[in-house]
Amino acid sequence: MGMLNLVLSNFSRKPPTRLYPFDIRAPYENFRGRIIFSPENCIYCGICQKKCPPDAITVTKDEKTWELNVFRCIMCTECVSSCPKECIVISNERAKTGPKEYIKIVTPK
Amino acid sequence: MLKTTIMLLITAPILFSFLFLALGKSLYKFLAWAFFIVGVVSSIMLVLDGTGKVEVAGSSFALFENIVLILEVLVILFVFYVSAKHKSWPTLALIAIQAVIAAYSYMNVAKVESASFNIDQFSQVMILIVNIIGTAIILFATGYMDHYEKHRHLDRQKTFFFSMSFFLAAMNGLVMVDTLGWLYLFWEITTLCSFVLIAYNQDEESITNAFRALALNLIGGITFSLAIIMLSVKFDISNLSAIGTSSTTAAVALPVVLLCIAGFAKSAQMPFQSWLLGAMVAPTPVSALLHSSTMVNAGVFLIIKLVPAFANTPLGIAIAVYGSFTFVMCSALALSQRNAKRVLAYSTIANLGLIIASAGIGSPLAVAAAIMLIIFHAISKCLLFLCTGEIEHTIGSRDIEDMSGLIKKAPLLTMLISLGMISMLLPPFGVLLTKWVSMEAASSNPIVSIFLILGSALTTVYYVKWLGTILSSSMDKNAVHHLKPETYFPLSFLGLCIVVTSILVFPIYDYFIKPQVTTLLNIVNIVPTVSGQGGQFTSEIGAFAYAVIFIVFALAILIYLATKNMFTPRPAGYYMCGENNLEKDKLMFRNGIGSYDKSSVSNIYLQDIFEENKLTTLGYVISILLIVVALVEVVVL
Amino acid sequence: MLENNVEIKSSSELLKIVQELKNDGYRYATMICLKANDGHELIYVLDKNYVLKTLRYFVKPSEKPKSMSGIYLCALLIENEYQDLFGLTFEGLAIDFKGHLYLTPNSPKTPLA
Amino acid sequence: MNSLDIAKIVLVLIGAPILGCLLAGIDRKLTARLQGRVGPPLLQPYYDVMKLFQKDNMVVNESQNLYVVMYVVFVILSLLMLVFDADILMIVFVYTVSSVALIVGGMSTGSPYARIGSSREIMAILSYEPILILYALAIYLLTGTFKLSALDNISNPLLMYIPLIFISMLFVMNIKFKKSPFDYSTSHHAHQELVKGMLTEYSGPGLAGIEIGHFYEYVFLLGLMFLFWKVNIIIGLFIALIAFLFVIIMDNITARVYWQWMLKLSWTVLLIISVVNVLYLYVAKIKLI
Amino acid sequence: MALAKSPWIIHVNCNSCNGCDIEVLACLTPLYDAERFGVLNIGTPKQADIMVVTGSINYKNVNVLKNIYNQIPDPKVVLAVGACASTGGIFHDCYNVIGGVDQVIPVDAYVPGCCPRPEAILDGVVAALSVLESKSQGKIKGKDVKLKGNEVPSNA
Amino acid sequence: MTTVIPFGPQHPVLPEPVQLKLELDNDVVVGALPSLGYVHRGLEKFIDTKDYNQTLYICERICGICSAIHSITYARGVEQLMNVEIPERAEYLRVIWSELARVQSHLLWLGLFADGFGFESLFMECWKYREAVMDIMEMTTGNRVITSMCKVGGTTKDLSKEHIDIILKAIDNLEPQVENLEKVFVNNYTVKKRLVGLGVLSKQLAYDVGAVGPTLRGSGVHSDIRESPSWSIYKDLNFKAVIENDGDCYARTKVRIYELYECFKLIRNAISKLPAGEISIPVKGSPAAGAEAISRAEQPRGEVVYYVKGNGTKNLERLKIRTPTFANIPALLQMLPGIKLADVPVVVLTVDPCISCTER
Ligand code: SF4
Ligand code: SF4
Ligand code: SF4
Ligand code: SF4
Ligand code: SF4
Ligand code: SF4
Ligand code: SF4
Ligand code: SF4
Repeated sequence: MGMLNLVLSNFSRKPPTRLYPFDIRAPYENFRGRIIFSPENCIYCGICQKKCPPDAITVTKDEKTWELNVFRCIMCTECVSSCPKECIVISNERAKTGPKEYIKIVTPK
Repeated sequence: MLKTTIMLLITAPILFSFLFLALGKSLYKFLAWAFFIVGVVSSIMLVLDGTGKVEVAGSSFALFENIVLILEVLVILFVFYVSAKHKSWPTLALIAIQAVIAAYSYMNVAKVESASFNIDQFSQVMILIVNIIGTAIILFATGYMDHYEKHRHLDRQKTFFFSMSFFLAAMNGLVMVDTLGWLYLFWEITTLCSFVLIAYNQDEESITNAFRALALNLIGGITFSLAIIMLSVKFDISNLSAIGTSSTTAAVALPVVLLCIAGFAKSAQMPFQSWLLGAMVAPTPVSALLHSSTMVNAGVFLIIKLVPAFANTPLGIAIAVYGSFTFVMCSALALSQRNAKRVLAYSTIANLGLIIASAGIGSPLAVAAAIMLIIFHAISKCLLFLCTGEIEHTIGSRDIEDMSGLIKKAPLLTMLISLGMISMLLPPFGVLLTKWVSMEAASSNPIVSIFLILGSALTTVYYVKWLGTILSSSMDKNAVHHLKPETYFPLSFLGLCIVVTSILVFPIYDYFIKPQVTTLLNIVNIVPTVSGQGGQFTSEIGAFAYAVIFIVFALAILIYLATKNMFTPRPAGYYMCGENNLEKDKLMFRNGIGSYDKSSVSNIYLQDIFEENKLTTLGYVISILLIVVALVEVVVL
Repeated sequence: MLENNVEIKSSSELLKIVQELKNDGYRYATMICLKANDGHELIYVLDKNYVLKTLRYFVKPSEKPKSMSGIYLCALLIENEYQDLFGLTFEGLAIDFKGHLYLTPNSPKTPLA
Repeated sequence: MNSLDIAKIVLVLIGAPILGCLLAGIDRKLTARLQGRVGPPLLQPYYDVMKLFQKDNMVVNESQNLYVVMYVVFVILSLLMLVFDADILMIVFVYTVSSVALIVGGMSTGSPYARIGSSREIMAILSYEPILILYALAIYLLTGTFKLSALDNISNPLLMYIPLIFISMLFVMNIKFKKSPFDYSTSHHAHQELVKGMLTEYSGPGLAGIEIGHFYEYVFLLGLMFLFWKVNIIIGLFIALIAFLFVIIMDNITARVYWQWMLKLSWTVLLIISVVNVLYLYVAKIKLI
Repeated sequence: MALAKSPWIIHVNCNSCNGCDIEVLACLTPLYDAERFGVLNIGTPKQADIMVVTGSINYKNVNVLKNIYNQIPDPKVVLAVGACASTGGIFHDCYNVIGGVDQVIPVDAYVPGCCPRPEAILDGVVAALSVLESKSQGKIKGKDVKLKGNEVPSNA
Repeated sequence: MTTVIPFGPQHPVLPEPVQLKLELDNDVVVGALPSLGYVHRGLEKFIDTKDYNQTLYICERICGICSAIHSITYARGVEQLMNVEIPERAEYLRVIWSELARVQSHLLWLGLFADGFGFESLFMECWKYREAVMDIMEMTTGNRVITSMCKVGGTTKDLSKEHIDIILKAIDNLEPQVENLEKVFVNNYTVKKRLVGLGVLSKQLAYDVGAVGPTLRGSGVHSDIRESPSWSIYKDLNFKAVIENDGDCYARTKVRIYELYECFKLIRNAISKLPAGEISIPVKGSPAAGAEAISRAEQPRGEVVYYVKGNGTKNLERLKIRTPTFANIPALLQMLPGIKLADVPVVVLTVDPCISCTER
């Protein structure tokens, strides 16, 4: 009656359930949550675009735009490690869930 | 008055049978309508005439006695002739024995001076069943047979309608006559008519089956005639009604058992069941006739009439066990069948077993249940058979699996057959009511109760399976639906009968059954303590609230109709795991090689557990054992 | 370079060798299809005790290679796959999906060819 | 029919689904706890039903909801008959109507999964109906009548005389609650080879009706268990509770088995022990009245 | 209100690599226990409210997706889980991939990530619930999606 | 009339879209035709546009469950092409992660399998334990399922001291829990009723139809790529393949359960022997034209075969992946006929079909 023991001990213990929206765990330090881009040093070289496996980044050198399709990014951090200017970092905060409009476009003039 | 009606009931069908012979096919429709009306009117007349005995004596008796003698000889000669012609040695041997017995009884048995007809409530009930349901079947047949013959390139409708009508005449005689000698004649005529009808197709299978039916019924005939000889030689009894009232109940036990065996054979009980299954080769109206109103009912009729001779004796218990055994065995056999007619056939045998079991129990409640079951079973089973026949003409198959989705193609027919099935297994309809009564009545006997309980669960299974299949909304076979008044009138009429008799169950009980049970069991004062107030059917040990259930049924339909439009139904396709084919067929799905397959589902038949041959053998062994036990019991005690 | 490489010239020889290897206790691991000189190169990979044996066979442009599914039933999936992806036609397939193992009529045709 | 009766009817009509809903909620909550989860709120079954009424009434077949109505109405009727101490044999038959309605309803949709589920449910009838009727027979043997009103006049609980039937009835509960190991025709969580089995094609209000029918059915089934100790209401309720817990715990400690296996179990073990129990009553001639 | 308290989901796996699937399933298991919100994985579209799609669509599963979408009774919402379902993800330019789910059916909420954590999926379900509620109030019906759509292969 | 039903692609018991057209006669399967392609994306064509580094991310996403081992096998193939020797520490790290992945994969499978025979609470139990491994994965690599911890030339992540302590502690916790599960899977009456003698695959048949992994080992064939000479490290770690002889679903279940203990042993041994040093070496240049390599590894579901061919550029000439499920499908088709409908999910799940890798 192995299973009987298991279910009864489950019943007697507090459930291990993480009460997510009410009780949010701190993310692990290493967790690859989302890409953060700081445009200051970016030279629009396009390396990140070239390296990005799912083609989530679009860089135009002439218009100086850098665009990330958050919903296509797979958090592989190839761009982070390849950027010569270290403009891209990965944060352990989760990317937001929601409507598709949530695509990040940064166009400094 | 009574006498005229009796004569009318016997002669009118004979007249019609000759009219069928004489007139052309085109007139059959009108003849059948006329016959139906005559049947209804004359049977109601009999009911209105009341009960009583009618003596036939003097010169008219002599005349009739001679006719009977001639007919008996003719019957024997006819059987000799056909057996010799088809080289059927078993029937030849049996008829030879029969002839010897007949000769013996002609020479040695004292002649009676008169004959009598005994019209009691039971006879009235039987007359109603035979003449209303029987003629309805003939009416249905006029719409059915043309199509049937066209498919098989036959042209034997004259024989067919002649035998069907003659059958009714013999059956009418059988249920009214009290003199055993005449009863025997009618008995043999029904055997003969059924033989002719089963052999209708004239192919090898139907002829073999017809001879099997003949042989098994001849065995019954032999035990019947032996019983007559014994009764008249030893006890000087020549009337059916005299057996029960005989002061020497225990002494007459042996002839009673012999008569019961004759009844078992006629009712196709367990060791004899194969003839009824074989009879399925005949056109459906024949099956309907044999199963509901005539042939098999003759057997149980005889046994119920004999109730006084074995009620509350060990023999009665033996008969009850035997009947309930047949009930459970044939219900189990029906489970593995997918041929609709075979399912119905097993169901008939099972229900007759239930009737016999109830008769065997012999308590007032049980006997009442037995008679009621004859009524309700006849109506429902007739409807089921006729509908099956009509379905066969609509979709070209009698396989239950092929009937899947019938509701889409033939809604009226499906509704009628569903009514028939529901009436066989669900409250508040008559059959279930009587099943309830017999279960409560049987509760004093553990073996019988357990058999009944198991059998009733099995019954539910095979009917629900079928019911679900026809009501499912996927059509697999092409259906050709043709609405003919002479087919649909009898069907609807029978459906109406089911509902009306079930609603009027208490008046029926009060008028026909209560007095009958009183006379049969000879208990003038202690009438069965069943009452029927407030829409309840109350016995001393339980209550069946049929009225409430009818109301709730109606309520359910009303609620459905009322709420139907509250939530607008939005039709959608089946869930096919996402691989629907929307263009062609809703049940199609795309398969691995890019084409489409049709999904289909067959029911569970448990062929491995309830294997027909295995169970049949088992049934043979046990049922023969039970009969032997009954015989030994009688001889020893 | 792959070890235990055997070049096969004719398809009948191929079947014979594969049958021999099967009798010898080799397991069918996989088959690789490459485009080569207008035709295709098939590399049969067989395994016994963790050691691979590879058979190379060149399929000429219009040739219909013989299916191995008669010898190794499991070859049928990979052969069907190459029917889909390279447009090859294998003769004698145990179950022939006719180019619809992965692809449907509206999807791209022979994408790897 | 006096005013008390009418009050009783109203109480049953309104009270039973509330009770059944709570039972269903407890079932879900308890199951979750046994699985080491927090589980839904207690009123989750109520939310589910309310939700279903707001959904579209998607049907594959115009008449499929007729069977739902039949099912619900006849479950209510059998519950009412139980409350009014009617004939137990009759109650079993009326209850059969409701089961048949659900089965035919499943088949009527024509979906292959529903039809297979219904076929399996028919086999379930074959396994539990004899036991229910034997239970009725045992009550008759003990009280001399099939009318449940007789149970008010007895002094000893039924359970003392028919313990074997009680055991069989526990398994019948398991079958009727459609819980593992007997959840092969349909179940609440559709993780099986038949999608949602019998109920695959039901949606929205139709499914809500079935859920409400289940609420009544829960009460009815536990009512049958209550009869085992009707002489003392507290113990009777306790017995019913035990049965309910038994079903839930069984659900969580067993894998689903085949219907063939269930048929074997019920026709060999359960039926035989019930028959033995009944035969014992015959032989010992125990009469409580 | 009742709608938001009893979201029954049907999980449709299109071209998923299983990463997202596992995480959707993980949401139902003890540590995340989506049933706390009344979520049931109901298995048949006929009884579902939320369609959770993982993976991108290809030429074979596109009709499956549409059929299932059409068989969910209104009100219904679609939740695209993972990069693949949202945009095609890393596979967006594979020859047999049409793209994200929104190429063929209307999507109401997206969950980014490859693969998203169970928490993110729970967020997605919550986001879907408010859409569900507003659809129910506004009696917004989903359109029946035609099976023959505009998904034509690139090199056909 | 037989029963014909579609089983899938969208079916609650199948985690992945695949269809079997089942033909049943009296509840017994008489024919099964698979329908594939619902997850076919066309990954092998991807190398035309992506370089060999990016291809690794695609290989990881062939399947989320043995993602780790896919990337390792791919990396080993490319390293072979380019004659790269990776640091020893990276070898050990790869073993630790791949065995952790195997633990979560087997627990996942045990749960899904339990669900397949209708044992919901057991499913919950397995997945509850699995979360411990998922947390380790997330903590050490930054993602729960698709870890991206491997690259051509070594690993991208390292294990710190604390990480190692946590892993050891988690394994010490997990071991008794797996023993609990073992008791249920091996002894529970109803579970045995469902599994013993079901879907028997004889030793010869299993070998002939090319089955791999637990399916093959459950039939008594001694075959586990971790024992092969190409994986010398496993020999150092004292690895032993788990074999069961009965060839039925019960045996395949036992293989997976006992492999869990083997994984724990391997992880402990690897951690104890973990050498210090670099975790990767930089890889320069491109694979030579015409260079070919076959790389194999034992995934939770069995042997995976990678074939890589270079063409002198950063892009590969040809990438061919024979995944374990692909090899197990013929075995599955052999097992289906003759079983009951209710057993179809059980038998299908015992080969643990990973359709997404089968079709790529
Ligand atoms: S690689 Fe860095 S610098 Fe270059 S475009 Fe990308 S972000 Fe800008
Ligand atoms: S950063 Fe690289 S790509 Fe951009 S301009 Fe400089 S050298 Fe060129
Ligand atoms: S980063 Fe390299 S590949 Fe990209 S544009 Fe600059 S030089 Fe070319
Ligand atoms: S993390 Fe990977 S996928 Fe995301 S943007 Fe950077 S390179 Fe592209
Ligand atoms: S750190 Fe990165 S983002 Fe910041 S300036 Fe340097 S390159 Fe740009
Ligand atoms: S988003 Fe990532 S994890 Fe999810 S299915 Fe796509 S590739 Fe797999
Ligand atoms: S074997 Fe299965 S789990 Fe592993 S990569 Fe392939 S598909 Fe994924
Ligand atoms: S079978 Fe394959 S795709 Fe499915 S869950 Fe298992 S590993 Fe993943």
